[in-house]
Amino acid sequence: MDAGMKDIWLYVQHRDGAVEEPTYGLTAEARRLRASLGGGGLVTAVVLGNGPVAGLEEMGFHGADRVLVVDDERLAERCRGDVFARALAGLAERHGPACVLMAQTAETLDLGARSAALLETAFISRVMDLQVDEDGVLHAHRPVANGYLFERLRCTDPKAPIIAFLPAVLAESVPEGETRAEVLAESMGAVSLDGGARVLRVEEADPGELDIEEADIVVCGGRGVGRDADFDIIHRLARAIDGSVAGTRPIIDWQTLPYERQIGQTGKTVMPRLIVNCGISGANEYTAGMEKAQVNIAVNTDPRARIFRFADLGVVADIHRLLPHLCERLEALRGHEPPAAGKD
Amino acid sequence: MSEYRYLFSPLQIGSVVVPNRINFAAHLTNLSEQHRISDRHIHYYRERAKGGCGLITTEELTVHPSDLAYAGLVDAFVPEVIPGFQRLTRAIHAYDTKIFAQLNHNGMQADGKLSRLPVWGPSPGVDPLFREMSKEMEREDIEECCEYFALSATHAVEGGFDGIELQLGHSSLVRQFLSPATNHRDDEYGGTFEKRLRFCLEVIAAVRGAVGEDFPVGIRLNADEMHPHGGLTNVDAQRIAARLEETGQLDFFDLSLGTFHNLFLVEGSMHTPLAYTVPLAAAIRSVVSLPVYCSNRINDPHLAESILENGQGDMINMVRALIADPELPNKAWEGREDDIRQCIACNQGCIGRMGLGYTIGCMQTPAAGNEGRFGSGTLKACEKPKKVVIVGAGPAGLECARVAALRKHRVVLFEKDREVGGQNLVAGLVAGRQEIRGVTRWLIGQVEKLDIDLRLECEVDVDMVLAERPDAVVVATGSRPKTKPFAGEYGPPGVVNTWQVLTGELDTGDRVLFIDLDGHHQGTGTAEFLADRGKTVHVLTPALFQGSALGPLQDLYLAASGWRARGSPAPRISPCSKSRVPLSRGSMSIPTR
Amino acid sequence: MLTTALDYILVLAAVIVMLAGFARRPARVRQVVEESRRPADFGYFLSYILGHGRIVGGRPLAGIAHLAVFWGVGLPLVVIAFAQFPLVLPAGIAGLLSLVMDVLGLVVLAAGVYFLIRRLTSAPDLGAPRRVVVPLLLLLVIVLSGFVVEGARLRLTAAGYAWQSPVGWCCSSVLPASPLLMQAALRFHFFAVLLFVVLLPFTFMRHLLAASLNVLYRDRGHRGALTPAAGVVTENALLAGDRLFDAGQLLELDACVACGRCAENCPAALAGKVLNPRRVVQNLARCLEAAPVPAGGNIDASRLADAVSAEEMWACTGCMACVEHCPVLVRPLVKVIGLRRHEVQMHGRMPAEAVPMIRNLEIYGDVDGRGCAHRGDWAHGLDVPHLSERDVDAEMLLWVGCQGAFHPRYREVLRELVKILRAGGVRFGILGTEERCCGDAARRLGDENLFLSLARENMDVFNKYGVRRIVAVCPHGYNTLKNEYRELGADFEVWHAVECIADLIRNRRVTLRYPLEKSLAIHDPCYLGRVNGIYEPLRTVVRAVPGVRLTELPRNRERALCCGGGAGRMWLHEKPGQSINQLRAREIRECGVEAVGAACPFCLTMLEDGIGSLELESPPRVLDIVEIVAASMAD
Amino acid sequence: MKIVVCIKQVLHTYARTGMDLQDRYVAPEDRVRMIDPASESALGLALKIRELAGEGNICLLTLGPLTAGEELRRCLALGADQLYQVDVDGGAELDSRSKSVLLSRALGHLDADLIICGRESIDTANGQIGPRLAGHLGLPCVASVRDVRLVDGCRTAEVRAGAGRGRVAVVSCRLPVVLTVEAGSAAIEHIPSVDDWRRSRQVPVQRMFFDTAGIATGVLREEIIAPRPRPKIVPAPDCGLDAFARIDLLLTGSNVEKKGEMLVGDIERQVDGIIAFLDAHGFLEPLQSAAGREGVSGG
Repeated sequence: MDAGMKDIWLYVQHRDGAVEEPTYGLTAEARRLRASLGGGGLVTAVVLGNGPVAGLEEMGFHGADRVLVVDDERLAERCRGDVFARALAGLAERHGPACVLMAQTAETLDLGARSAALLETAFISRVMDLQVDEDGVLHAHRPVANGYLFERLRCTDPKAPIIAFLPAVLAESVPEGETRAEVLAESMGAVSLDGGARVLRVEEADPGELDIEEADIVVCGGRGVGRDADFDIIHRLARAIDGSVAGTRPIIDWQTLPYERQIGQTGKTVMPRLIVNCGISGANEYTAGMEKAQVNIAVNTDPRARIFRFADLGVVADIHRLLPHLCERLEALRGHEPPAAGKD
Repeated sequence: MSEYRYLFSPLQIGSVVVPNRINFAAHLTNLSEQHRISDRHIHYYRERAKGGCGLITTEELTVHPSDLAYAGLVDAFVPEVIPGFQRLTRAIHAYDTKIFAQLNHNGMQADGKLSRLPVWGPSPGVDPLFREMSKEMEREDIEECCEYFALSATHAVEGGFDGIELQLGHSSLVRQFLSPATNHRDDEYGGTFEKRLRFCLEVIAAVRGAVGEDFPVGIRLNADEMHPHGGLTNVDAQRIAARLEETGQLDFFDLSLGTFHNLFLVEGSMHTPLAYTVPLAAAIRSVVSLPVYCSNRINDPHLAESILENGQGDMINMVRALIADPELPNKAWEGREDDIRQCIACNQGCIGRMGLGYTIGCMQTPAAGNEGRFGSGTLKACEKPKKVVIVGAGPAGLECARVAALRKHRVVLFEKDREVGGQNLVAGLVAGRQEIRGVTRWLIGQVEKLDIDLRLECEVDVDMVLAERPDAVVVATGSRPKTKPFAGEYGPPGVVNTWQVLTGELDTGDRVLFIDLDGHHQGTGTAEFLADRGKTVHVLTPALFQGSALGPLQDLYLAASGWRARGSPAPRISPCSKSRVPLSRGSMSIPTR
Repeated sequence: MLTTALDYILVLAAVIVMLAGFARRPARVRQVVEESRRPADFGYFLSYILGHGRIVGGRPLAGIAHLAVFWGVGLPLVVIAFAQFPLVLPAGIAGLLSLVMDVLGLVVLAAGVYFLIRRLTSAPDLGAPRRVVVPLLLLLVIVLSGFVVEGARLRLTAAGYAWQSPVGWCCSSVLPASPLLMQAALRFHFFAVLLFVVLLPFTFMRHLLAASLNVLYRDRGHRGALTPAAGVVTENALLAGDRLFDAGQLLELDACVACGRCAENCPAALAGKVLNPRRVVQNLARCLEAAPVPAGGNIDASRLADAVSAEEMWACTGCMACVEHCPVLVRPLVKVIGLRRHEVQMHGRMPAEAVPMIRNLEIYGDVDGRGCAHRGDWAHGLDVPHLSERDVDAEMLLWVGCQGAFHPRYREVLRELVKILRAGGVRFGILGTEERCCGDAARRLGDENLFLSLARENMDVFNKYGVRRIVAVCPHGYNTLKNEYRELGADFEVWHAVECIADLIRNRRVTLRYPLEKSLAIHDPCYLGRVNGIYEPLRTVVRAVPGVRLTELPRNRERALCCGGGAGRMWLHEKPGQSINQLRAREIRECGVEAVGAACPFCLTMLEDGIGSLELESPPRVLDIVEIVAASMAD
Repeated sequence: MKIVVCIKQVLHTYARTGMDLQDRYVAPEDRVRMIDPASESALGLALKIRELAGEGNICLLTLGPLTAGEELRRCLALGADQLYQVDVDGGAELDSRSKSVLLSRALGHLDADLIICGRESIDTANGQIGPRLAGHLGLPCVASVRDVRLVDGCRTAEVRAGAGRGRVAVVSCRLPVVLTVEAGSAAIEHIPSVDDWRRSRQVPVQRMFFDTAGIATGVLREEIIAPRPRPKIVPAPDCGLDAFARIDLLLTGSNVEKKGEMLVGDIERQVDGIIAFLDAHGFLEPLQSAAGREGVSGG
């Protein structure tokens, strides 16, 4: 293989003109991989999209050698996996990288699989660890059986395999170098938009209506909140922080909320970034459904409630005294500009 | 138990399968008799096996007569120890628990006054704790030492142990050879990394040769010496671990941290965060594939589970956690986490007593060290239930109520305050010692589950007690702060005591002269508490240095690092007046408001 | 007294019309006798009819009134029938008979009025309550006209022995001495009787025959055992369930008199849910009337099923109160389960929230989907032998059940039970990973096939280890193993844990020493109490605990209110009306006890939840009787 | 209208016993053979579409031996009409690519209007069969489909598909098209009746055989391993620092504690605490930016 063949590509995810976090973590993996493949080649970041993306040169600080940018109005819609895949595949056909790394999200899962189909190469998703043995063969670890077991795969595909890492295993990258990356514009080639699927419109989710499994922020009320009118405070809080409303089994049984909003063993399992548990004691049946939430706030009158074991912030207070104040403050935050708590 | 996907999964260590991931790791107990395993040892370790831990690693068993760090050290190099070993291992094997022997030579971290032999070391040098110049080991000494390691290993095998752990940690000769801070040799045992490693490899080879292929052998590696003057670092430890794994002679890596330069890291106090060595263990685990043990202040099964889940370790060392509650593993398995008596790292019974040469104990668990008399199963319900009236629901009153109720007595517990906990609640207000409230938290949890008639806000008198027609009365009203520790005319608001400060009953001004007569938590903590609130605090103490009583508890360094109070020793405090404290050198005026 | 041939013809015609009305019913009876091979049980029948015990019990006033009508109509009928023949009685006896008949007439009058008022004021839930009024009014007319005839006769003949017929004598004093009146009254009386006879099969009075036959040919199987779905089981273990009810069950529909005792005791009806057992049976009966049974006995099942809404049939908690309290041995519960079976087997419809549970049973073999591999985990550290172990020394099998194996609270109970059994020297073993769900929930949710496949798996294991005795801790499993596995050829003894403990206490094999100073009430689990008649062992055991002050809840034993978790309700959502468990929780609170003892995992969960939702200052604790015993036992 | 549903049979490992190390933590009885939940959802969607279209033929397509035969029959009983099995030689190990090649060959014979498959299976969770099938067949592919509406005389589908973060993209595509469905998104609420079962027993398994010789397998499973989670990187002290700095780092750097801060005391202070906490974790920024936007549009 010549040096050019050993380029390690990483796919840059960006949103609203800024590079998203997991991308930086990929650079560390890419550098490690390049070293174990023999050190040649460039760590190349690939940016597909429409419109400028800030901070591409600074990718160099994290270890990328160059950045290929395809800026094309056909790439305006992020959900068009087919167009993106054809753009990426075309680019890969022209340059022939050693492999393409991605951080796994809903988007890249689609993109990776489609590009792999176009390139007729392997695609390995959910990778936790990637190693190269002395023969230059890639070995990947990934969870199987719903995360209960792990498998080690051997990738003998001669063509550039596409590897999607689980974002959780990507380390936070701290910028180290001083070298800026070289930014090269690339053309997209002849990819026609018609044929296949056409996105008619994208409906933004109303956070309150959002399915609790997908919501970023969930406000969950339990028996301690009360039924019917008492529960309105939870709706108000959810509106105030753009959260989705959920309940525990008593709330569902009282028909204060519909069944699809139940969290717990008999309901749904949620993994939001933030969950606010109000008036919930935290029985095992409930916590089984929410323990994967990233940040957990619990409000309960009983300081020894089990829910506090799961909480990053516990508040010992009466829901109906605390939440109205909190809602007022939050509503004030979005209504009037000087945010009182945001001054530092 | 379904909460724990990893903690209660078995771990294969060499040829042995350990049923779960909880290791009662090596630590001093001082329970030995004539350098042999005693009955108290057996009771002590059996209690933990009964409690459900998967693995027990014994306290260090010394491999050579030249090594006697403390009077209670157990020997492993004479064949007479084997029956004791066998009694111990048989007792443990009655449960589904494995037991490993830890073999060690303390090297220069030992006491020649006790052994009457020169203290061995890689190079001449002085340990900060023992302060005895060591003898540089000759080639013959090194060979003899390896032989003795092998000999002791055969004794351990014969004694019925399931595996052997070699101590390369905070206090060991092999670590002294590894560390450039203590090894200054220029022969083949010193200098470069490979040369420093040589003794270690020889010891491991000797032990492996003595026990055969299949017997589990591992080491307790120092994850980072944190030596102020260039000792082993975490990167060195990674290199050592990777190198030793290559030999194929080891089955696991146990880890320790720090040396006697920084004993507060070996036995972290309340001031240290939970599981503080975990990042170091994770770093080592990332370069080896053998099981890696994780240690230091892991006192909660959920915490242990998250460490395992995050892949930061394969085995969880719990020492103080299991001293405080031997049944922690079983309680966690059964989902009774509420019942777990968590270690609060007060270090008073387990470490403080060790330093003073006493047998092991625990502030929270009276049974620790005396399991034969007070261990699990010894508390029997009484034949005739009696009525017990307890006055005062502080820790003592609560514990008394708990035990009495467990013995099926009918208990009435009076407390004059609105909540139970007594002075323990005040103690928890002190800066950096919030965890001490764990004592009360656990007791309250237990007492609530029992059938105890708790009467709050009830200040009793004799008639009230008699009205209950008690069979026994326990007065557990606690102590009061001394009002006049030294002569003179003084008192509030100019002179206040720590209780008044902590509870917010009385306020101090911005400049505080703090007189600390005992150097324990309450004094130092209150000084910190005041300093935290932006006051200028000047501490006077009759001891040589501030916080003198915190020394044996390994709490001094960290407490001191947090101090924003200036201090000075005051050898003598003369009678005070309302506004002045006369000192041996000059006097100080008390600010009046 | 009949005089003309016309009268005889009229009587004959009336009887013929009556018989014709009943004509299709004997066909059903024949089917009952042939199909289910139920033998006639004359002894029970006689004691039932003459004693009226079952009718009086539970509602004494109405029962006595019924007794009065029964004798008040029956005896005169016999006397009048005999009076047609030239028999001569001694005057004294004849006089006495006349007196008795007169008094009985009065009594019937009173009872009839009572019934009429009752019927008119109750049963608003039935579509046409007036229908039942017709035969009652007719009865009153007959009695009244009888008195008029008697009075007119006495007035005419003036042979008034007042003491022989006091009512007639009273009547005679106000009536004119007119032979025409007497004749008219007599005719009226006669025609009323004929009309009554003709109407017998067409009004609820058919219960005279239907209920009698229902009692005569009662199902003598155990009440806790559901019969296998009507129809044949094919080799694929699939049911060709095109018949909803067997003939015996159709006969029950006829026998129902809509007295409403079932609804009075039905927890779902009490909690204001849509289910009302009386309405279910009455709707089915009406449906049956509208669609006569064809010769083969197979009626259009879907038509019957339409008579009851899905919401009604899924609201049943299977507590068996309706069966317990029915005076004529109708089993509304069996109807509801039959309807559920029809719904599930024929249409594949089941409440959506229960489907995951059924899937768990199908895939994993337990209701929680935890997997049979973990069935033995609860016993970790207890060294309970598995029957699969070699040289295991076990005299009985401890049946753990899904709740015992997986429910966090009930696992504790199981561990306590092990402690007690050990102390009592009982040698027992468990099946560990080889146990499956007993199938109670699946069967009572209507999934008969699933029940059969689970039960067969379990039976295979029982046979493999030659199980002779089982002690079960969950009453549902207990009932299913004891009563329903029979049909699969089970031949073992099944004990409930509480029976077992009661036995150990009686034989002084465990001693209870430590007092539990609590006032305690017992909540009788339906599947122990009503279904299997185990009331006393619970109380024996609790009384053996020193210090316990046993109080009875207002509804106890046969009348105990269900916790609301039976027959698969544990997995269904509570929709309209209030929660049954809160209803029961309120009763417990009003009873003012400190604790309530139950012996069923579902009761434990439901009551704890119910009491929790009342948010009391110091809520009564819900304890399992096993826990109470363990706490009081010496270690 | 012909709908092909790709059904995956899985050997699902549902739990770890933790008791049997030799068996890599998983005892044999810890596994069940079942239909992948995502495939079940795919079937659910197919049933829904057929109901909308009013008519249609649902074919199940599965690969490899019928390991979960009874469960496949259940799928038929739930409403599918045909069952096709792509038979492979027993020894051949397949990766996602070769599986999709085989399936696409089979689909070439089936002439489907709609191809529906699960998005990610519960066992291997590779998540690529759908897009790959679309690639091989030259069809459009829509992922995470929630709902489908047929327009234009059943020639075009208007598909509502998840587009991440709760957004829904409404995509219009001409048939044929490949749709992938996430587990649980189109639950089947009924269960098969006796008649359904009886009917399903009579459906023949139509076997299709393709030669695997020409199909390259690029990814091979080497082994299944016991859980040894990869170390989560927490900042370990940098060895370049002096000992005291390392100690300080160590004593502040450990972040494995899940013991949250507790707020007690008066309501105002608690509210302040919550707001500060939300702010520190970045939950307030979106609100403030929303406020900013509203401000602009309002002005």
